[in-house]
Amino acid sequence: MAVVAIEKYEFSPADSQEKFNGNQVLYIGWEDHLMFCAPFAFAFPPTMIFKEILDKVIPDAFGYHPETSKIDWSQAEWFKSGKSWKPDVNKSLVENGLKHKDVLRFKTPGLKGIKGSCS
Amino acid sequence: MQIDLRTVSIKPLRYTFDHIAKRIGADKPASRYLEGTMDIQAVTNFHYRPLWDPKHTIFDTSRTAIKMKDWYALKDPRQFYYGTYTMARARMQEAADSNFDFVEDRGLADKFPAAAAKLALEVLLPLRHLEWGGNMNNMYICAYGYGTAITQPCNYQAMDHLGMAQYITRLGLVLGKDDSLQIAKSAWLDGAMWQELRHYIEDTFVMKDWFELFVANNLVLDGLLYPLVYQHIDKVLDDLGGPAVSLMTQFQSEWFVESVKWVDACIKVSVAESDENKAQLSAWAKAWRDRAIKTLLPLAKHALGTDAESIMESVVGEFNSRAAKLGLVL
Amino acid sequence: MDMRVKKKLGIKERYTVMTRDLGWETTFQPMDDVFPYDKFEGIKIHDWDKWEDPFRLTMDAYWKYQAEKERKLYAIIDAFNQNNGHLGVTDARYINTLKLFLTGVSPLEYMAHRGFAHTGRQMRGVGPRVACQMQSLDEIRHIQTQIHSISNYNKYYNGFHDFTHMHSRLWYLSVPRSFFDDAITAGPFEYMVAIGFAFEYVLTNLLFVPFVSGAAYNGDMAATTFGFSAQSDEARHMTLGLECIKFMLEQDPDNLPIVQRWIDKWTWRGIRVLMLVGTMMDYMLPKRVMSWKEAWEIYFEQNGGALFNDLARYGIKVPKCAEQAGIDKEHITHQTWAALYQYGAATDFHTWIPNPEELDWLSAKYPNTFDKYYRPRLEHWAEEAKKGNRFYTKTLPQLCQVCQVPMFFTEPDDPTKISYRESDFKEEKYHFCSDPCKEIFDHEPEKYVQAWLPTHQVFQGNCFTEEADPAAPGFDPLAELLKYYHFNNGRDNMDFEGSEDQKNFAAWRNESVKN
Amino acid sequence: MSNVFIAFQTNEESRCIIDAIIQDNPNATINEQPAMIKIDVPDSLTIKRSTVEEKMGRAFDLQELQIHLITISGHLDESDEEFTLSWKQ
Repeated sequence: MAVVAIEKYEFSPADSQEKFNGNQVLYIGWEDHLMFCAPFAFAFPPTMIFKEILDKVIPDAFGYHPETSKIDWSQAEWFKSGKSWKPDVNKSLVENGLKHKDVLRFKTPGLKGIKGSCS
Repeated sequence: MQIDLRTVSIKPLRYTFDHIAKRIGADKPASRYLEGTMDIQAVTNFHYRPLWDPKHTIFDTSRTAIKMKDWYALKDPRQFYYGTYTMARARMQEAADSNFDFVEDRGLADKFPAAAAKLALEVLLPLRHLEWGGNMNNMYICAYGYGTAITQPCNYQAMDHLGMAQYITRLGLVLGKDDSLQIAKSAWLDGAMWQELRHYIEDTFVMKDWFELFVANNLVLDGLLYPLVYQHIDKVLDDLGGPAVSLMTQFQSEWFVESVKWVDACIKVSVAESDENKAQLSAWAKAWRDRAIKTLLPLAKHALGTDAESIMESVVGEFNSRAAKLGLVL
Repeated sequence: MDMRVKKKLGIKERYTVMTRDLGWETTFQPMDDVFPYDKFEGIKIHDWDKWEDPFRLTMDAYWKYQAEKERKLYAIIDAFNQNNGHLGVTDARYINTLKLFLTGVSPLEYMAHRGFAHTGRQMRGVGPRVACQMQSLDEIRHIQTQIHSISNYNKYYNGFHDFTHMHSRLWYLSVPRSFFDDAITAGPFEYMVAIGFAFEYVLTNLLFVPFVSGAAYNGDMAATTFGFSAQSDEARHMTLGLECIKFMLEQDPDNLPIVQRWIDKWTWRGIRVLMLVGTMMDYMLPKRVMSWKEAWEIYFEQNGGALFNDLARYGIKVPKCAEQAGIDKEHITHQTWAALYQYGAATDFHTWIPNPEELDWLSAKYPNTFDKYYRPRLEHWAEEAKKGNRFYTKTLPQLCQVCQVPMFFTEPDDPTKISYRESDFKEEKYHFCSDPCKEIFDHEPEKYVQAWLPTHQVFQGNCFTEEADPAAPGFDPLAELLKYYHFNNGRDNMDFEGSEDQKNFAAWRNESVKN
Repeated sequence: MSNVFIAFQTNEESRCIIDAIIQDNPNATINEQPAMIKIDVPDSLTIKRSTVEEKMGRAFDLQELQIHLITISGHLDESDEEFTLSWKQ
């Protein structure tokens, strides 16, 4: 459907990629760990190697959780826009096909949050 | 346990909100007028453009040609916020109410000479529609103007015009017959005496620049019409039939004296802001004044007869000197 | 002298000559130019005279009664301030509800004032125009009485000091802000449905009645008085909103689908904003009157149910989102408080973990959800805080493109899964917290692509002061963001425990009970 | 059948108004909350000027209700003599 306005009503999106100073936005959520209330948002250089997310970004952003140190990345399952997805950790975001404002979720089998409550 | 909190003397951490302190200094409490007015309109980070006006943001300085470094310079000398406004009007309303009661209880309307009553009804009743026009225009400024300092009193001004339209209506019900209001409405729509005035006000209804509207309605039209009607024509009616009508229009007379203070303050400050403002405001005031004089003349002639021209001249003279004091060049 | 035998007019006739009889059909300018905005939305009005005036107040009566209300209100505010009434509230945590109110709700009253000025100028019928104008006037009353009541709190407590600045900038305040920006930028009829009906009629009781009753329960007479006093105007506003709906539906059957869509949209938009109020009720009032869930059941399910039963004769259905809201009522306040708690370094009020008694109250009020899903994380945080490891998230959250709430809502059928929705529009991806928000976007994408989403604005570099230099070594984005917000870092924000507010309140109150 | 309701701030004048409501609406349910009173009535509720005047011992204009009202639910019909809230049909 299109908006009903009194005259032409068209504006460029407020958040198109060129406005992010060379970065692209990526959202990352950790399944079954709702202690982090919502998926986090990041602005990354498109050339950033995916592994950096595992090595630095996630430990930093999710580090408060007692289970963060128990993550076994070889077991982790990834989802992009809800569909099963596999990163090549040695390639860049772009090479992994990640686009501006993509959303990733990861699931860490065996880890079920505080007292198993998915917190 | 009853705690006697009064006995505690504690030093406040701050006297007022930061945006007020920025204007008046942080070392003293601020008035309720200032706290309830200054900077309370959003100025940035608007989310969406209006579907009804995509060329502007929600509040947009470009809706007028007038430019101000600080729109909150247009303060209201009456310091009206809602509480002081309604209390001021409630006092006037009480006086008006007892005037109407007085007129009705003493049967003054019935004693009013027929010729004078006829003139009063002819001259005053169609003005209830003009008041309604003043209401619409001030709502327009309130909606699309910039900064609460000016938009807030325009809401009050609009409601005042509605109130006065209702007082005139009430006068019609007291002084007239069942069909008086209808006759007056027909005159407003078709009577020769009123068409220029109606044309004037209808043209202001489609005006886009809200500050020009302020000039055309609040400064010029009110500035000429109220003295003409509520001083000069009122005097004629008083001479013809005694004070009954004056009692029922006292609200308008008092209101005009008060509202002039506010209108003048707004014009004066915006004229003083820059030469561009001064030139623009002067041009608007001159053009609308010239037109308003013409539109009011038939009304003046009808009510004042041979004195009309000289009285109009004095009304315009007073208006011109008022305008000059505000820095307008007409 | 002829004897004038005049009939005495009843209230309805009298009101007619005092209002709609004032208007006229313009001839020097076409009516469509005088009222340029009331047709483009597609609402068909054949006869404006069919409008039924709700409350018939002429201006003289309005001035009289409103002035009387104002005199009473300001007398109470003055007395409350002179007596240091703020020290009589249950405990200093209560004051944080007022911070949320002043920065989140009061500026919406202002927007309502301007919005009704707009419809009060643009509706072609005189009847609705006068009613809108009066509401515009009432709404400036509301923001001012709120500022004036809360002004004294600002003198003694942190977080209030720059509320208008914060309202346009703070991350979580873009939720209420975008709600009203959305309404006022809609056409005049949609605005009437959004604010006049969905908010004022369907939802306003959820804002004022439980909250203000809560203020009374917690000893805040100033807030109680402005709240109830404002609410007395609300009764008039509610009748306006309801009349507007009936009028549109009676004018033309083609209006029904448009009105229904607006009711669906705005009920949902309103519910998303009200989660802040629900959170105040469940978490921030030291003494609680009722839970959000109970308030929802009374004021939405029962009263709203009666309303929608009544509107069924026009073909109006209960908004689709009501079903999801009925599930969400068990969750949203816990989810919201958890979010505010972890982003507590960037809120202008204090946050805390409820004490054990309060946790038990929540368990009792939310037997299906609280212990199972929410208590574990709160208790974990409390333990960590005791160890000096209070939880503050520094990473920004993903936001819903429409309601702008961080994406913390869960799937209606699974409270352990975040609800993710997305749409593509002109090569861009957009994310939503729920089906209703996605539907709202899909219907008017051109509008919502403009949204000023705080997270993205920070990334774009638009939320720093002019002096900030993101390229400088050691640039601390959070600290710079707080400067942009005009925070007194460490005083306005962070945990209640250890805050200046807590210490001052305790010291002042202690002083007041000693000789 | 649905309830209509009305709520008032608790004070001396509203006490009289509430007495009048109870007298004229036998099905009314009273619900007291901090600083307010809510009255629910099935289908329809009427406030009669004459009854309020009797309770107050003075002349009363129904528009004075404005001062004490907190909220209402139902369609409103207002005349000089009666203030009625109802769900139609």
